Amino acid sequence: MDSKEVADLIKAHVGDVRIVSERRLFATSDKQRFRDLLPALKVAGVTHLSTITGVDRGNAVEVIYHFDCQPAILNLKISLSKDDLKIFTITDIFPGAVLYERDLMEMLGVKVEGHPDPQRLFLPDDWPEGAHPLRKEFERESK
Amino acid sequence: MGLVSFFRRKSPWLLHFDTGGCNGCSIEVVATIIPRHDIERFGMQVRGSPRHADILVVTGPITKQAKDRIIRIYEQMPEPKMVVAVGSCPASGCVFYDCYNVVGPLDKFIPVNAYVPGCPPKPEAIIFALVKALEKV
Amino acid sequence: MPKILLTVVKNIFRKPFTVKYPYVKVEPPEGFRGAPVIDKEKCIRCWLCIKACPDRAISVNKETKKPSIWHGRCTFCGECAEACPTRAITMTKNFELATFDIQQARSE
Amino acid sequence: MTFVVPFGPQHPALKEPEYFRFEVKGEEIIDLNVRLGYIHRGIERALQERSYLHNIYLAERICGICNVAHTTAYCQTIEQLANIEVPDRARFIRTILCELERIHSHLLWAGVAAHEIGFNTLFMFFWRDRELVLDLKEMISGNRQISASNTLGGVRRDVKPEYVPTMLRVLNKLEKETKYYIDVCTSDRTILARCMGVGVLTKEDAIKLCIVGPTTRASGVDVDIRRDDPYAAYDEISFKVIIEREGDVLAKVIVRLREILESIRIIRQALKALPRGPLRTKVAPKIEPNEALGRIEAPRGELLYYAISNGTDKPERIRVRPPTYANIPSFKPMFVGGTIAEIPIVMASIDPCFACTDRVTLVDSHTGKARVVSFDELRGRRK
Repeated sequence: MDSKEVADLIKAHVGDVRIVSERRLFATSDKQRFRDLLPALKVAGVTHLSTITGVDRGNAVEVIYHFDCQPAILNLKISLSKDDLKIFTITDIFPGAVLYERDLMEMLGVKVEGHPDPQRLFLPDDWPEGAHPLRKEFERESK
Repeated sequence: MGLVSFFRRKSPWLLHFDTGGCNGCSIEVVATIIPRHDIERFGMQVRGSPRHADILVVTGPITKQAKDRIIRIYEQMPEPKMVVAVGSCPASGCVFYDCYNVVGPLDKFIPVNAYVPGCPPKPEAIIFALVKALEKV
Repeated sequence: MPKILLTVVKNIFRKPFTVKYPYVKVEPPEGFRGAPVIDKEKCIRCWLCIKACPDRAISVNKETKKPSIWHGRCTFCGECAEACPTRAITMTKNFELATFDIQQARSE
Repeated sequence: MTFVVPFGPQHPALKEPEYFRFEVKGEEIIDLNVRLGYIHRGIERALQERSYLHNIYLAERICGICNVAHTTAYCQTIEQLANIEVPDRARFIRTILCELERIHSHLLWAGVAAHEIGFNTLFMFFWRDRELVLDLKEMISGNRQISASNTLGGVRRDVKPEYVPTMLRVLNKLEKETKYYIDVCTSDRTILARCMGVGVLTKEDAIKLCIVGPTTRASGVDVDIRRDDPYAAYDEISFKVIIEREGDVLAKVIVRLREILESIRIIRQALKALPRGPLRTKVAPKIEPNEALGRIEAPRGELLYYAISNGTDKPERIRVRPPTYANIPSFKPMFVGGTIAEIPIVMASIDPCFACTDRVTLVDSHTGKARVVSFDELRGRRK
């Protein structure tokens, strides 16, 4: 699918779609509509989740899902406010997301609900609770 | 030169441990055993166990997770032992000097006998360092 | 017979592949990025090299006001040599930098 | 009754410190747990704190084996971010360097795999030929491993015309040797006995778990970023995507060896079509707010960079997803049901590169039984 077809496919579920080139597609959605979109993507033949990125944007954390739609790449952005850092797991639909969601939990402190393996297995053994290295407020201890 | 140190110089065995490097130096350390460089000419061998090793070859900056392990491995090696730090990373942290999980340099934790600057150094440079370090035995 | 045995036998009669280093010197190819050297005469103290260095290996000696490159931090990338407007820094072919004291390993 | 076999972090097989924990019943593996993080340095955080230009050297040291892949992906992403066109000659030189790296990486891997099955002669052969590729890399870029060739807006070093005859001569020799190795690997009884039918990853599992690179191509999945999402000069070069169906270790060996032959073809074409022109364009140090995604086919699979800029000379966020990170879930279907003796070769079969993977994450386990490595376990390993 090129960008146009993917855009048509997901129009019903996302807020805004920005087509950069025929292979790059940036879209924004919210938690609920995103959940409904996933089965539609799967039915359309999108099976590869490239990765999940978390970005600290000050008062919100953006979670970006990168779906490989062959040849287009869909970058789906979901903004979570820092008061409510929760998102549903997508591992039931895309099992390859297990590691990326864990990465998200550890690096940015986003809580992934329904994750099959949500244990905190973070950084060194003695890493302090509640410190997330990719958060803006993370202070590096002096060496 | 005593008899003991003569034999000690004739067949030092190496133990390689990567404490968080990028693999560049590790591969060059392995490259010293292949036909092109063949450090068995000097009686050296890369071994898998610290109990058999005389020289500990360390590559990479020291990460928090690897710090305890490298100290432990050093303690397990029999006396006399030498430590050779390969690459710029164990010497100072190289490009990782300000990363949050890097606690290096190596000489903060264990004594280092010789350094091989380079990023990564050529296998010849590693051989040069090993030969130079052995002269000190 | 396994095919690879034939090659093993052939290799017995071949010239050795091993480089005789350190008994015979090895010459790196043209453009090898070895130890950088600083030509003090040419240095105009613009400190562009310090800005270009990706890992802060270049420092300035407070007394002599000359730059020095610490090999313990250097990545041997050659950015400083490229940034220098007077070509005071050059990358040499010298790779035998092994030392017992890393603090002294500097290009000055 | 089940036993736990700890494996690592200091172990003779892989040169990287990683800790694996196998639960075994008799000889059979019933579960495994992977613990990463010995090489976790915190690079993604450091990437945000340095300027775009200095980041090249940090990205290069995410992995020393696939450093050209990392810098190519990084530079491409930043070039997209800043809307810069790279000169044609630079695109071709990037292609040549990427393919040289692929050859050296695959030969390295093949050597390690031969070592894991106890075939040290073959290990020596592979690594001997790898030296030839490293010599070419040293000639072009000035260092055997880390090339420092890519930069924002192009490349720093030229492939001079006087290099071409040497390169062609070495490539001819490599082609001959690789064909011979393929012959050996498909006919030698030792290799067949150790690799055939071992560590099978089915096509369904490979697709389901989002596996990338040669690991998935050996299971019959037809993906290759070089063809699907062309970068550098790959859209002007013809090559085949190598696919095997079996999904076992032998298929992974064959895929990688045949990819070397394709790489040789690509380099020959690129050398022939090398256009004249400048090597690099200027890039302003500050980049307007934007987002971009770049991905390339690294020797181990899809390597993805995602960057967000914020108008300053430092990026807001750079995400790196190296191929081994995506391939780790494949351990479970490959190991479970196998025997202990298969551990080293199956582990090596995805060509794990933990230096890449650990740049940000520490964990990993498919089953979720979190355990901390104790020194007692480590001592137990090193008896």
